[in-house]
Amino acid sequence: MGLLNKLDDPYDGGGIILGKVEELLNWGRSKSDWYLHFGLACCAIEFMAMNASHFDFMRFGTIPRTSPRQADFIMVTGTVTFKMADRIKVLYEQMAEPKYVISVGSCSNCGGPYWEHGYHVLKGVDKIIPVDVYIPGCPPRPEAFEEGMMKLQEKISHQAIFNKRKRLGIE
Amino acid sequence: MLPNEIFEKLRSVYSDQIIELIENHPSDSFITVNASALFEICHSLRDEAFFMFDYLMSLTGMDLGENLGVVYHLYSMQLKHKIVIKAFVPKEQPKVPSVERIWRTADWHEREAYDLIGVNFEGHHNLIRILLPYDWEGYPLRKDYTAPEMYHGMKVS
Amino acid sequence: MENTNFLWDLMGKNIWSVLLVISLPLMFVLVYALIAILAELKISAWIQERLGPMRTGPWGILQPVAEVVKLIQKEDITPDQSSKLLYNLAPFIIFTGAYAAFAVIPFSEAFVPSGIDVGLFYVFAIGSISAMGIVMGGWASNNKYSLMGAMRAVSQLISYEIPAAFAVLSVVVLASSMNMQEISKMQTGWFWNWFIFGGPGSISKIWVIPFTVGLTLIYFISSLAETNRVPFDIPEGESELVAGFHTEYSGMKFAMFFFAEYANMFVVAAILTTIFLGGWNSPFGDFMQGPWWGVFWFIAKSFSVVLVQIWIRWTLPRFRVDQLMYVGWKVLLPLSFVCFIAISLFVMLK
Amino acid sequence: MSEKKRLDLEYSQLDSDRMRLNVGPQHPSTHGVLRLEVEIDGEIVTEVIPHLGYLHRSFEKHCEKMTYPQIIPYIDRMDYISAMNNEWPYVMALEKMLDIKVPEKVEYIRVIVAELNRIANHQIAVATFGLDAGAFTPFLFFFRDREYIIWILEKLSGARLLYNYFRVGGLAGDTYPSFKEECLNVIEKVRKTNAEVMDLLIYNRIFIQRTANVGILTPEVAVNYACSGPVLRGSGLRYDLRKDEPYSIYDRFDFEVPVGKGEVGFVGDCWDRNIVRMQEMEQSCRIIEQALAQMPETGDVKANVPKRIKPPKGEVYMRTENPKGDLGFYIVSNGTDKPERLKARGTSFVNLSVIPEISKGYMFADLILILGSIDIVLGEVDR
Repeated sequence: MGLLNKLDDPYDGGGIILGKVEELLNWGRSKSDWYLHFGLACCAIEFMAMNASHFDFMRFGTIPRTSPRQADFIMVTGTVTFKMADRIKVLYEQMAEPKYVISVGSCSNCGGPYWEHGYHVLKGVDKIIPVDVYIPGCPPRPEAFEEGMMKLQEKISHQAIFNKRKRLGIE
Repeated sequence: MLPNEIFEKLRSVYSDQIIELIENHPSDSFITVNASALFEICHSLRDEAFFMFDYLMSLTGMDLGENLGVVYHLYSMQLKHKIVIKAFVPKEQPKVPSVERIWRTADWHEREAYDLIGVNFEGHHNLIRILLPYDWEGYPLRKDYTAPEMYHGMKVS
Repeated sequence: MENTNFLWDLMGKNIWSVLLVISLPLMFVLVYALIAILAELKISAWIQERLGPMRTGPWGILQPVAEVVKLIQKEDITPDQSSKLLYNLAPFIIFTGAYAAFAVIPFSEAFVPSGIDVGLFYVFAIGSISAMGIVMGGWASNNKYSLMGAMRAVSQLISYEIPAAFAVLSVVVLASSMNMQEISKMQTGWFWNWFIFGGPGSISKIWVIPFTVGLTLIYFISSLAETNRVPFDIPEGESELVAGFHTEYSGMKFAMFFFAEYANMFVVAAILTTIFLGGWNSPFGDFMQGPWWGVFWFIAKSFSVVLVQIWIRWTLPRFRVDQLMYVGWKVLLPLSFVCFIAISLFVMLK
Repeated sequence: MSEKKRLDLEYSQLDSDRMRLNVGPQHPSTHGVLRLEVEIDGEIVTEVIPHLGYLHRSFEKHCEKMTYPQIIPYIDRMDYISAMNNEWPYVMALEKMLDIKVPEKVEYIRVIVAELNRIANHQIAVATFGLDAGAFTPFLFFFRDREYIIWILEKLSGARLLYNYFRVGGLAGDTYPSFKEECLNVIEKVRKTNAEVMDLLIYNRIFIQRTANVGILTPEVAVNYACSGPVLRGSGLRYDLRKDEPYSIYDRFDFEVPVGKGEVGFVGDCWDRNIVRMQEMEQSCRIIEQALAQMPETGDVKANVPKRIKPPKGEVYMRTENPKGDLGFYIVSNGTDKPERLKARGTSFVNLSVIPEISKGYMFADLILILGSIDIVLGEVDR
């Protein structure tokens, strides 16, 4: 009885077997994140420092990819201008699902110091693509990058793959 | 050479095209010239042996309300002296001769001044916007500029 | 042909044993590729005073597994403007080319999937298939970077095949056999019997040692070019051509390129091991010699060569395309030719 | 007859040899968001058209809306790799307008932090240049050492990258007790890594082959394009504002101005521009050592400055030697606390304009290296 109940349990990721499979798949996606570094401005330099020996971003299992097709998440580091906005959209659409977005720095979060008089600055990259994790700072410290990366991994590892409708309460 | 010497020398050649020399310490001294003769003046500033201004440090466009101004900061690599040249043109017809053929570096500077202020450089081989998108409207650094509401479906401000 | 495979003795020749023989190298390739990817990540980190992946399993050793799990889940994009058939076929062809070469590689004295007599010839023939796959993938992607990468890759593969072939040919002349198992068997004994040191024979072989050592280096350099590794990684040079011929590939198709690259690295290392470094033979005479130890020695030697390839990758800058051709045609080719003639003369006069 | 003629016409129109390649704005080696429209004939570059403005952040508009001290953070964000050096000409221009004499100690600290920042900038420049050539490891060596410099500047200013440390008439804060020892420590590390990189990268045969005789910039062209900094000095012209018009206290130090000598190729190639940067790091180390020795122990770090900075009506063009070249600020004051017009002469903006001139006829792979050797920062190009 107990086992059967568990297999049908809508709140346990669809039972033992599916739950474990889901866990494995999420584990794979969260631990192996290849990123497209969309370096735009100051934050990109800090991100380069983040990649270097002292902080070593690759500890999290990330590998830089230069082609959006092979990337799992896009790291928007810096000010997004109107001239650039269309390109970000295109690159985001070129990425293969499942894809995530990390918005780094005040500028790409909300326009940052350029929010008031920046006639050519897009006030937040979330106006054109959906953002998963925001990393605040101008520019963020490497520790903030680490925190943001861990937040993304956390988010991925709790994603629902099976029985999405049930878990979201849609019958 | 000091600014007043340069001014005198220029005056002796281009008598009525050189308008005035303004010296006001601690500000930089500058020479105002007629925009129509700018190309010739710049040419001799570069080529005459006592000027030798071979290095255009900066080219600035300015909005002065009624007029638009163009400011040239010149430096001589050999003689180690500098001078500031200014020219003013009315806002309705902002036509300034291009000095791109004299100093190649002026190419992008002039495109920038055209892009942000709207100075029309005559004789420039490719006077198009450089920083803003090609389909942008208006000249943002003019004092009376108001940013558009939307650009390509994105809210500007 | 006889006694090349312990599975024939064990199970007889039937469909199951054949399938088993085929699948053994496949399993090996998959496991090896995972280890090589991890080694690449860890060695690069070690050279650069970093840690490398640390959070996937203990010391990050499960990192390649996570990557495979992820790549399986990725969306498989076929660009709209691409030539669909060729685009989808290319990764399979490249992987097949890399994998088919394993058919003649002698892992041990008791196991070689197929001990055909023209083994070395077969390896070179089948290795050229990957060039076709690359140009298919690059052209069909309908991306300028891919196209440029493919063109560069193919010109590079063709150019460097020739010095490599001369190096191999010299060994064939010395050994008077093209069977890789035969060549391995010839080098039994102490390490001075290896072909890098002139092969088995009397003391007069001392004249040939400089040439065989040179050929080993020539073959190694050519093999770097054939596998598109630094300093010859111009087909996928990240700073110029975004990702070269596989710019448009995603998901599992990209993974196949990835696996094929590492499989190719192993194939060239295995050939180098077999023809120059004594194959599955122990370096110390009868010490640790035998069918099972053979597997160990073979993999250990090949993997060391792979490690050297990785080491070089993280140390050197990249060549330019014309310099690459210069090295191939004007340096390596004449040198290999000289070595080949010298060795042929030696064999004639012996 | 007519048939043949038509065919001829078609073949002549079928000029399919050349390909237009779009490098950027998102490309691994455009150092940001530069877009180059490249026409290539096989592998040979026949035309390069740079398209800028992908990071145009309306700097000059902001300057007109902000008060003078508020502008300093925006200036940091222009050339974000060498922020300390950026602030300097701006505060110097204002000091000249307001006729402020800065205390002795401030000058010394300014020199030290600017030179430290110069080292950090050149480290990034050489590192990314190596990255463009395909050598990844020197990149990390440099970044490892850059971190020590960053730590010193962070202890001084509180920020890792965009410092906002210079103020009109002084600095945001004094040094801390172990400042001297840490600086000397860093210099030692910088020298050690430089020696290592000289072996690993600069005198590597492959690297020399890639960079020698590539992207040759003659002095005449360089001056006509108003290039400056290592780009100009790489062409053999000894032009350094620290020597030519010694601002601040640079006349007190003994240092040399390295120029390209064409050691492995023609004067003014990529290798020369790069070696100038390597040698400048050493000179910066020397300046820091001298400045540390001469620096007064005690003293004010702020001159007497009015609370509200209102320069008199007038205008000033002030330039200093930025790591990338001479950076100039043209400030027009109308007597209020906001400038009437502030134009920044972006060093990278001017240096970049020479790209179409010097990259024609080289290979596509060379174009990437030429771009890397010019060392641009897009924040300064687009502003």
